[in-house]
Amino acid sequence: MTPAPEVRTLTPRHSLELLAQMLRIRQFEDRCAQLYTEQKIRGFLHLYNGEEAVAVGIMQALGPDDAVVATYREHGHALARGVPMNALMAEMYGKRTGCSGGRGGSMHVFDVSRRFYGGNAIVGGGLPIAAGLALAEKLAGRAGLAACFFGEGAVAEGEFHETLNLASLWRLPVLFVCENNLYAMGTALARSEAVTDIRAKAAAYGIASAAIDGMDVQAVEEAARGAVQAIRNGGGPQFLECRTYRLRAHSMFDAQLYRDKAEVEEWRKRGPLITFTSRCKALGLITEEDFLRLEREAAAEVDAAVRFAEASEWEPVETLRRFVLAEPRA
Amino acid sequence: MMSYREALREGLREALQKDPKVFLMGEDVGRYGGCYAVTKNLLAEFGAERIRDTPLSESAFVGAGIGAALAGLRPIVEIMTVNFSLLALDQILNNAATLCHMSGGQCPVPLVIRMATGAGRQLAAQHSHSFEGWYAHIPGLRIVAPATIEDARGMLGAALRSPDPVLIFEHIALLNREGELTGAAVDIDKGAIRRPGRDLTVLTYGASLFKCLDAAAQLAAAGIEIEVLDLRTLRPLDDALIMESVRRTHRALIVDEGWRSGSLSAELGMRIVEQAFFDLDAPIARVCTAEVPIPYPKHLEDAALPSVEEIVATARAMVAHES
Amino acid sequence: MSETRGAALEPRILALLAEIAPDIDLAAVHPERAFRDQFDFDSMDLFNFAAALHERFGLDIPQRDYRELTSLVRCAAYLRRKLPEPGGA
Amino acid sequence: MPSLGADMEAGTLVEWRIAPGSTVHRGDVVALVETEKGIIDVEAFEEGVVQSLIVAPGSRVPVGTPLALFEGDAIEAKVEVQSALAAAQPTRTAPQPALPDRGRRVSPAARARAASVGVELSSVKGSGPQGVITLQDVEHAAAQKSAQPAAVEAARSALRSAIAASMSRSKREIPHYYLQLAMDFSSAAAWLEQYNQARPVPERLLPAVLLIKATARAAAAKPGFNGHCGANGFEASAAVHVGVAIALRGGGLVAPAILDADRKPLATIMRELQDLVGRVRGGHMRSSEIASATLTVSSLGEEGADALYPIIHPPQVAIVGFGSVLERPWVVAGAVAVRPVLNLTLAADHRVSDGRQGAQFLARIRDGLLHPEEL
Repeated sequence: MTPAPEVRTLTPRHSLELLAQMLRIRQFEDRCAQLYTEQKIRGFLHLYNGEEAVAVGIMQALGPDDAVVATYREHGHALARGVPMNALMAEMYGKRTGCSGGRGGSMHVFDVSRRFYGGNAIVGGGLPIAAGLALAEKLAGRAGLAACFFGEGAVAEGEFHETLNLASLWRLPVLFVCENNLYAMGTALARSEAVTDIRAKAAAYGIASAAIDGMDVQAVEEAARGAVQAIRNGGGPQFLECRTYRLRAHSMFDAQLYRDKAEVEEWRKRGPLITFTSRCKALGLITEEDFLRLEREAAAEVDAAVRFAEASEWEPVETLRRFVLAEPRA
Repeated sequence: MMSYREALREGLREALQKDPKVFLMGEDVGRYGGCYAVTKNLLAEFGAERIRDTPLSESAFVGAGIGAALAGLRPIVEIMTVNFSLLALDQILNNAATLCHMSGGQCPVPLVIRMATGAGRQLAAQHSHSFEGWYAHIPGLRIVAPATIEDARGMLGAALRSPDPVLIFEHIALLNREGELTGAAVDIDKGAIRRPGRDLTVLTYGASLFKCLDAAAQLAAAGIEIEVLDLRTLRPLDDALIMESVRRTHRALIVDEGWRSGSLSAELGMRIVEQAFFDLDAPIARVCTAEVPIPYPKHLEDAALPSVEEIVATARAMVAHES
Repeated sequence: MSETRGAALEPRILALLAEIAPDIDLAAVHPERAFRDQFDFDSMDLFNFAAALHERFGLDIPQRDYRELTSLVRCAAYLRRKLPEPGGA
Repeated sequence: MPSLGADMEAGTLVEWRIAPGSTVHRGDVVALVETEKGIIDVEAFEEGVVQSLIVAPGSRVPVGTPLALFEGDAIEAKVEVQSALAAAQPTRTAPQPALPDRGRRVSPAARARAASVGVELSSVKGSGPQGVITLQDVEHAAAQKSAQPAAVEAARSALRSAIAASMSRSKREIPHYYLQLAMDFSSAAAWLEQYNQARPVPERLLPAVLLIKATARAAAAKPGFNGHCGANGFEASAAVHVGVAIALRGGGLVAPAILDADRKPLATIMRELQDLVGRVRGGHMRSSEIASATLTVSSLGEEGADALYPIIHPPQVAIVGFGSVLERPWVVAGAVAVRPVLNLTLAADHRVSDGRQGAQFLARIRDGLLHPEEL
C-alpha cells in the first residue's frame, strides 16, 4: 500500500469541503438505514459507510464534463458528484421528485445533467458502459473521461476482464476505480480471487495502476488527480485500487456471519471521517466547532431532504408504462 | 409448519445426505448463508468442499457445473437471482441445453440450477425478473417452478433424478410462506389442480398461484367456481392436464408474472387454441405483468404485477352473462 | 336436384319429422313402431310428412302409398325402393 | 290487455317490443303476453307513434287494461291490440331500438355443442359479453328443447284446467241436446281420391276440409247454430268462423277458428288448417283464432270411434262431431252393401234451437258432403 502522501496543499477551506462532503454522505446513509427500518425505503439498500473517502476523493479530480458510472452502493457517489440531496432522498422514497423519477430507488440513481450514469445493480455491469462513454469522448475529440466505480467482487466477472482489455486496446479515457472493501457481499477477497492483488490484474492488461488507501480522502484525491491528468495527457485508461472497508452490512438483510465484529471495530477506528478530522485538527486546519457545525449542517440538510421526500407526490399509477421507450424531451 | 425457505433447505439437505456426488455451489451460499438465507448453516453441516462459495463469475461456475455433471457428479448450482443468470446464459443455452443433442446423445447434462425469481419486493428493474418462461423456450432444458411447500422441498430431488439439465425457479415472494409437509412423492412432470372448479380454468405457477387461490375464494363467494391449475413444470408443459381442465370448464385464464409478448402465457394460449379450440366458450384471457421494467415504488410495482383484483375482474368478465 | 338413396336415409327422415312435428321427441323414436302409436301422428301429420318427403326427395307419393310411411323402418324401405341408385346417370 | 280467450280474465305482460317514440304499423308485434296457453304475441291493431307504455313487464293486469298509449290517444282510450304469433310471421320485424350490428358471435364451444345437439343457433339469444352466444346459451336452448315435455306438461296441465273449467261451465249452463245422422261417405271419398290423384302431394286435401266446409255452408244457412250466447242472449253471427278441435299430442284440445270458412275455397281451408295445426302444436296461436269461433267442428279422423258426442264450447251454441269413416253394412236400393259410413252428430244449445232445426242442420251438412264437387 502506498503511504499517505504528506499534506502540503491542503487548505483549511478545502479540508472543510472534503469533511463536509463525507459528513453529508455519512449522515445521509445513517438516516437511510433508519428510514429503511421504518419502511420508508424498501427493496435492497446498500450503504456506503466507511467508504466515503473514495467517492469524495475521486470526484475532486473530475470536471463537470466527465461521466460517472457507479454501482448499487452509489448514494455517496451521487452526493459527491453534486446530485441534490433532496432529489436523492426522494428517489429513496420512490417519489416522482426523485432524481430517477422514483422508478429506480436506492440502486438506480441517475442524474444525466451531472453526467451521472447510474447505479447499476448487476455486478460488473457498469464497466462496459463506462468504456462506451469514454469511447464517445475519444471519438468526439473531447477531453472528457469516464470514471467507473466498482467493487472488488466485480473483478471475478468476465465483464471486468473484457472491459479492461478493450479500454487498454483502444486507449480509452477511463478511470477505473476499484473500491476494494474486502468482501464481495459475504465472500472475502481471498475466497474469491486466486490473485488478490487487483492492481496487478489491471497491470496485466497494460493499464497504469496503483493501489491506494481508500480510507484516506486526501490520498484518494491526490491519486485521482494524477490519474486524471495522465488520461487527459493521452495516457489511456488508468486504474486505482482503493482499499477501503464497508462499516455497515452488505445490505439491510445481512447478519454478517462472514466477518468478525472485532474486525469491523478495528476498521471503524480507521474510518475516513475519524482519521481525516483528527489529522486536520492536528494541523490546525479545522476546529472542533467547525466539525460540529458541519455535522449540524449535514443533519439539517438530511432533515430537509426527508421533509422534501415526505412532502413529494407519488408518480400517478397511470404513468406506469411511461419511459419504456424514449420520450420526446420537453 | 415449515416455511418455503426451510423447505428448500430441507430439500438441499436431503439431496446432500443421500448422494455424495451431490454438491452445491454459488455466490455466497456458504459463509453468507445464501442471499435469501436458503443455504444457511449448510456449510457447517456439509463442509466447504460440498457447499462451495464461488466468485461472482456466473458464466464460469455454471459452466463448471456443466463440466462436473458431464464427469458424473451431481452439481446443484445456485444463481443468486434470475437476472444474474443472464451472465451465464451462454453456458445454459449454448452448452447445458445443447451438449446432449450435438454429441449425438453422448453428453447428457444432469445439472440442476436453482435461482431466485420474481418481483414483489421493490427490488426495481434489475432484480425483479421472471424469466422462467423465457427459459421454457429452450429445448434441452426442463423448467420447474415450485409454488407449494411440498414442491419447494421435493422438486430438487426429482430434478436430481433427471438425466437432463433442470432449472428450478424459486419465487422470492414465497420464501416466508408457511405450510404443512405431507410427505407425498413429488414429480417434475405433471401439473396439479390446486382448487377444482367448473366455470373457468386458471393456469398459473409460482407465486401467482396464491393470488389465483385468493381470487378463487373471492369468486366462490360470488358463485363463480374457478379451477386453479398449478403448472409446476413449465417445460415440458402438462398438456394433457391443461386440456382436460379447459375442456371441462370451457374457459382459460392465464396468470403469469412474466411479460406477455412472446411469452409462456402466449404459448399456453396457443396450445389451447390448437388442442381445445372447439371447447372454448370465451376468448382466452391473460393477466400478466405490465410490459414495463419493474418500477421501484410499491404502488407502481403493484400496478405492474398481476393482482388478485385483476384476476377476479378478468374471471368475472369471462363468465359474465348479460341477463 | 333430387337426392339419391344414400347410406343413411334414417337420419334424414328423422330430420324431416323434426321439421314437420317439432313437438315430438325424436330421441325416443322406435324404428319399427308406427308413428301414430308413438306420438299421436294424425292424418295432418302424415300429410305434412308426405309433403316434406315429396319436397326433399322429389318423390311423388300416391295417396295409397301413405300407409308405407307410417313407421321409420317402413318409410326408409319405401324410399329405398323408390329412389334412384346412387351414382347413376 | 287483449282478451285472448273466453275465460281469460287477466294476463301478464312479459315483454315490450316497442318503446315510446316507436312507430307502430298495423300488424306489428308490440308485446308478449303470458296466458295459460302460453306466451302469445300481441299485435297492433292501429298505426301510430307510441307515446307511453303504461304497463310494466311482469305485471299481471285484467283484460281490458290499457297497455300503452299512442300519440293522440286520450288516457281512457283503449289500445286495441290483437295478439299474433311472431313465429308465423318471420318477415315481420318488431320495431326495436337499433342495435349496432356486430354480426353473430358464437363461442367455439357453443358452436360445437349446438351442432352436436341440433340446436339452431339463429334461434339462440346470446347472453355472453357483447351478446356472444355461449355454451350456456346453447345448453339452455337444448335443455328447453328436451325439457319441452316438462314445459308442455305444465302448459298441458294449465290447458287441462282451462278445458275442465270451460266444459264444466258448458255442461252446467247449456242445456245440450244431441242428434245423430249416418251417411254413406263413398261419393265424398271417391271425389277426394280423384281430386288428390291429379295433384302433387302438397296440393292434396284431407277429408277434414270437406267436413269443415260442409259444416260452414250449413251454418251460414241455419243461423241458430252459428253465433254466441252471452248475457244478452243469443247473437247470431253473419260470419261463419269454424273452430276446429285440434288434439295436442298426449292430450288436450284447442279449437282455433278458420275465419269465414263458408266462403273460402277448399284449397284455402286446407292451407289454413295445415297452418293452424302446426302452430297449435308449436304452442302459438292467434287470440282471434281462439276467441272468434262461431261454432266448432270436431272430427275423430280415421282411427277412432263410430260417433262422438261433443260438448259445446261456450259462448258458442253448437258443435258438430264427425266419427271415423268405417266400412259398415248400408242399404242400397233394398240390398245390404258395404259402404264407408260416417256418423254426424250435433250437440246444440236448447235455449237457442231445438231438435227439428238441428235435424235440418245436420241434413244440410250431409247434403253438402254428398256433393263435394259443389263445396
